[in-house]
Amino acid sequence: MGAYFQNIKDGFTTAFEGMSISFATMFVRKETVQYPEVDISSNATIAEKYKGSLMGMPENYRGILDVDLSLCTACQICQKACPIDCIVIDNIKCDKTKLSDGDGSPVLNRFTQKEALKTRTVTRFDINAAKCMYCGLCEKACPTSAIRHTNQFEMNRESQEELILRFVSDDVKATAEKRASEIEAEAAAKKAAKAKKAQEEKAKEKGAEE
Amino acid sequence: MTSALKTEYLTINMGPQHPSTHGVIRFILKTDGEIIYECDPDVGYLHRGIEKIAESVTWQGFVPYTDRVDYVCAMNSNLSYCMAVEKLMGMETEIPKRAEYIRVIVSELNRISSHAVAIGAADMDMGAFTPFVHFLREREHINDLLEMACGARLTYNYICIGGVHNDLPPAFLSKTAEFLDHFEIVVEQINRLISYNQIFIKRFANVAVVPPKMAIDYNLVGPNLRGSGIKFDVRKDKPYSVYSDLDFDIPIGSGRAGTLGDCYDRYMVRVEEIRESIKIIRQCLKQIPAGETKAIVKSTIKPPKGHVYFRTETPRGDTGYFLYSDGKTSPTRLKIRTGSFTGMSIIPEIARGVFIADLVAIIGSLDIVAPELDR
Amino acid sequence: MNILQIFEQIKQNTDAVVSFQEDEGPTPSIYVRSDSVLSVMTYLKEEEALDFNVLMNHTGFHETESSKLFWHLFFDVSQDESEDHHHEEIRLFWHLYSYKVEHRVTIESSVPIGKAQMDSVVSLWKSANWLEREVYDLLGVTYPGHPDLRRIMLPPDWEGHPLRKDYVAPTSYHGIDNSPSALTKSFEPKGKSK
Amino acid sequence: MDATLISIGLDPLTAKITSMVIISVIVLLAFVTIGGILTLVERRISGFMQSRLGPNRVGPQGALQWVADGVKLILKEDLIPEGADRKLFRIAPYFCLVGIFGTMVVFPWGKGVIVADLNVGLFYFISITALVVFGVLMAGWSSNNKWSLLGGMRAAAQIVSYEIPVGMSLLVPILISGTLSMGGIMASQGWLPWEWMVFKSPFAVLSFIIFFIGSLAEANRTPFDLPEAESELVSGYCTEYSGFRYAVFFLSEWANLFVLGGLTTSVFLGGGNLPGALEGFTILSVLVYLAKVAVVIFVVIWLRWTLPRFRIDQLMSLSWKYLLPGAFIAFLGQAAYMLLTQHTPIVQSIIAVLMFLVFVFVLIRFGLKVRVSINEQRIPVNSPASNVS
Amino acid sequence: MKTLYNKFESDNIVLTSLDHLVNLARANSMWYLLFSTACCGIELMQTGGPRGDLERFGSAPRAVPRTADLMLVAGTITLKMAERVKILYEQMAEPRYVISMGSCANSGGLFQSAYSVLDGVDRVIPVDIYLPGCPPRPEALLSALIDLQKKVKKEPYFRKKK
Repeated sequence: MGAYFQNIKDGFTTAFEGMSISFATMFVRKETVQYPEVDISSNATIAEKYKGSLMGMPENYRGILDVDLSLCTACQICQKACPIDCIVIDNIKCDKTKLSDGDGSPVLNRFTQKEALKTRTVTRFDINAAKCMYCGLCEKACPTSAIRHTNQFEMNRESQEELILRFVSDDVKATAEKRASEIEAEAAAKKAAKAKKAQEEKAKEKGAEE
Repeated sequence: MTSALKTEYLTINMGPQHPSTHGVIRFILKTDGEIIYECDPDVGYLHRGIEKIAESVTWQGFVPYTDRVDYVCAMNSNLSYCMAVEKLMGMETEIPKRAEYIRVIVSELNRISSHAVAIGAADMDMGAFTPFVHFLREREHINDLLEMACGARLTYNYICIGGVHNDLPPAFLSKTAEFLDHFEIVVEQINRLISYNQIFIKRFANVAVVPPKMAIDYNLVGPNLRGSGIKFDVRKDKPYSVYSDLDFDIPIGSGRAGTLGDCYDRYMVRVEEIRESIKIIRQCLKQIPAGETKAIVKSTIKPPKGHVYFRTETPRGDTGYFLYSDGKTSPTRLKIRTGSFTGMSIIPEIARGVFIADLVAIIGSLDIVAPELDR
Repeated sequence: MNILQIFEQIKQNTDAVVSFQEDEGPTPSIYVRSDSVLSVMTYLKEEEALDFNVLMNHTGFHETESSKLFWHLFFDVSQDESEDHHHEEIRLFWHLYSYKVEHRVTIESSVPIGKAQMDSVVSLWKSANWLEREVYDLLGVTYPGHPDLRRIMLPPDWEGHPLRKDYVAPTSYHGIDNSPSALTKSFEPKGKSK
Repeated sequence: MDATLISIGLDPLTAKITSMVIISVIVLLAFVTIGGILTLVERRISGFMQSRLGPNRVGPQGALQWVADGVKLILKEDLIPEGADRKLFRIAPYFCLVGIFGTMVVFPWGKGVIVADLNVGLFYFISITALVVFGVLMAGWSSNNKWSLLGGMRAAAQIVSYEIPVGMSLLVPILISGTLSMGGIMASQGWLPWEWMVFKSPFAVLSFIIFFIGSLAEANRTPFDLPEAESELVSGYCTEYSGFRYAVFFLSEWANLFVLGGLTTSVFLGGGNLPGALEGFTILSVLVYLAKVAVVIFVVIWLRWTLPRFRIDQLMSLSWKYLLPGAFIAFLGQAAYMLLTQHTPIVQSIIAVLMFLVFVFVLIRFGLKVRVSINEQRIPVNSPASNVS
Repeated sequence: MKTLYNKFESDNIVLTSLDHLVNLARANSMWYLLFSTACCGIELMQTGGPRGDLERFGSAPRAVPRTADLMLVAGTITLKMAERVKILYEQMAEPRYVISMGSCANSGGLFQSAYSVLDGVDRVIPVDIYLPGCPPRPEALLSALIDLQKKVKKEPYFRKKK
């Protein structure tokens, strides 16, 4: 008989306890970040508005990828580092230039600390954002940190093709190819000139021997 | 009483899309009205062939896949894979001390958020939606902390072979300490709201009792095993990383509100493990040394020929990684033996003669996560 | 007790043909001939001093390198009808642990791919039930003693066993076309064969 | 109402009919809007209880959310599963609707504001809500879906087995007030809290508790919402319904909540009684009445978002082993109590005040518990001091 | 109200304003089907939680395809699950929408090369919005819901689809 009344007493006291907690939750500040109005990418606004209890997005958030082609030496290390082949890079020869970022100081290779040398230029740099898993391995492998994760996450599209990020526009590609063909022409001309000079010397030597 | 009336069993399809099967698991139930006569789980709806993919992916390229094997505690599965590879390469002693401590802090934080989801989902199946949302609110803080450390909320890819990718930001340690003080009180409050509630205890006690012998026979692991009273925890019995110089104790089931090994014991073991994890993190925050966070590892990792089977304690029991390497850049064979797989194999045995509502309680107490089951 | 003592014990008490493999990385394993696996396992479980009461893990994989094949060492290959790829094998591993004595052992065996059959250990450990169903599903090794051997991961009407090295993924299933789209093809690097 | 119409020059018969039509249209609209508003109120309160905001995008602070839900549900395609029993499938929701909207006849809106004050008001009330069982069973059986069949069975078992304790516990107020008509019961209570039926005697308190728990089960509210248990039976008897028919089930569930609140206040909490001086103002009495109904509805919603769900066998044992004996004790106790104290009204009022004080004591203890939990949740996380990053 | 759906030819002022009114109601009460297979399911629950509250937009979780009008495909769709996804989609009542959440639903994601994974859910059901991310942030899911609401508000309901 005791268990019968014990059941009733427990039932009421524990329910009473639970209800007091859910009633109390109504009077504590809500933790909802009203997304479209509140800009969550900046840590300051969130920290100030929610008195530090919530944090906005950190700087190293792994969002949509972005490539700074001025820093890219087309070394295709990121293409190899990506476990699921989301990145495709085509590159052609171009004239040797030393990389320098905005304020002129030379860009160093992060791992070997030597100056980054650009010998090839990129004609196609596509990232398949529909397949990418945002793991950050490409960003960690890139020697000149040309490829980075931004804080950007709003990129809803209506079809899968639109989710492909293409970083090399057609006219840039055209000028690059034109430049490449010029370089080949010069190289061919130089080689021909060298070959002709070598022939002349051989002819001179043969002449000298007779 | 043998009734002359010929009755037939109702075969119900607790289908792949069901609010209380966590993820996509299907149960083909033969029920007599409400009581289940026979339950046959049909798994594989989330079988993504990770082990076949592993054969064509490099050793360090596989780390993001381990996040998706158990996405509720991605950090712990990262840790167990990376330590298995380090054991295979024989470089366990070269990992810097600071990296070991960061690994423990981050995976214990992830254990708290994984147990929070496990407990919350068990409450939600019993019909109490509010505790689950309270746990989600607290989990949001942990997501903030881990996002601050490695930049992602759920699939971290933070622990790599040889240590961790980057060091913890300076504010991380003080914010974690602050969070733990707050979380310790709020967890007690949520427990008062639901775990000690009489209706909840009546729904969980004396349901699906797993005696210790059956638990060992079915190789239950983690909280499911400890719920049946067996005091075995890989962190304590086979200490790896820095767990040997941390002191914490192992909560085991003791038949609080019913017999030993019932659903309520498994549930309460998880509740107490959260308190243990808080204790562990606090010690780590005090003892963390300065220094490097990554051992010098060549860019292309080629472990020596051989095989290894290494276990670490993830929230769902000891996840074991079997790696067979032929000295090439990608593993020849990689097998992940997880806690949910064995937890699920016991359900046909304990779900006989139980109500449908109790099957939901069993799934909640065994803390089954679909991708860990199907890989 | 460590694995060498266990190996000695097995050698004395059972007439199974066993050999000790220790050149393969950190964890040495005991190779057991495929037809005496059940006797070794029952010995390991029943023996008081060893008392391996839990089967942690059971896996296998398709071995093609001829240097690693062991099956033909114990059975003379000639009397077998000469299948073309019988020189390939499926190597099987069992990892046992004991909660009381707190020691573990790795047992290894292998079966030819043509006649992939291994006797089941479900009678000793119930956890082997699903582990063996998974090895059957993904590798095609049949277990005669198993209570209900059917596919666990893949749908029942799936052909082929994916974890075999010579497996080709189907391009459609029940009318749902799953062949790689032009978009995926454009992202495949030239050198890498998929 | 019909007096004014006669004055406009209609003959008495048509005046009677038109007045009935006008009144019924007004009350029907009132029920539908209140049913709709309650869906929004429930979502907002459940949001606040889970420390998040409920719907606040449609209209000011989400006021028109229920209009959006209603319009959308009406415009959805209503499918009938091909294996279903078509006629039963179509009729089922309307049985539920009739079962609940039928109570409007005797539903008091304040002192004297009632459609028809039948002298068997309470008896009619209890019997018409039994129609809901038919609707639920029909829906469960006819939609040819195993889940809804189980949901239907559970609902039938639950509502039938809770009808008896609810009926028995209502005998105590009938004993005290001596009449069955809603107006009469309301008249027998005063406007002061200790004059309410609830605090009349300890047995009245017991019968109120049993009545409240029983009517929760009848309205399928947590912790008794087994028929449409989301996590077990997918969504119980209304699994196969979509579009307008689902809106009817949806509406009847929340209107049932309003009816439950109304019945509790008028029978137990002295709905609509005003102090002597303000007797005349009917609008004020309606407001007081609706305020009490709002409090009761808040408690019901609050219970839903705190307590887990019963299992079907615990549900049955609760009704037969706990509520029914309790109802018998309350009934016999109240009869004996009235026999003993019929000549000494002073003792009766002392006991009533005593009961009220017990209630106030419980309320104060509750307030302390709430204060403790508020302080617990308020401890700041990552206080600005540690925000150096 | 299947009879009135996409039935009228003309674009007069009455129909367009009626369409706008009805679409406003439909957009603001988008009930989503509880259909989470993998990691994106956890982010879906997190969005339903307090911080990025999905309920603010009037969308409540529904366990049954019948009463749901938005299918949020959150997680990897394996070939074994693909038929069920098609059946679930057909069970939903008519004006229904699909948001493909996460890389696995968009294109098979990191499991595209697996033998048992469907390369994108658009091979089985028509998809309205592709949401990149693995898993996408709760706020990204909210931005997808807002885009879907904009799309629904521009749709003809009574007028015939062009």
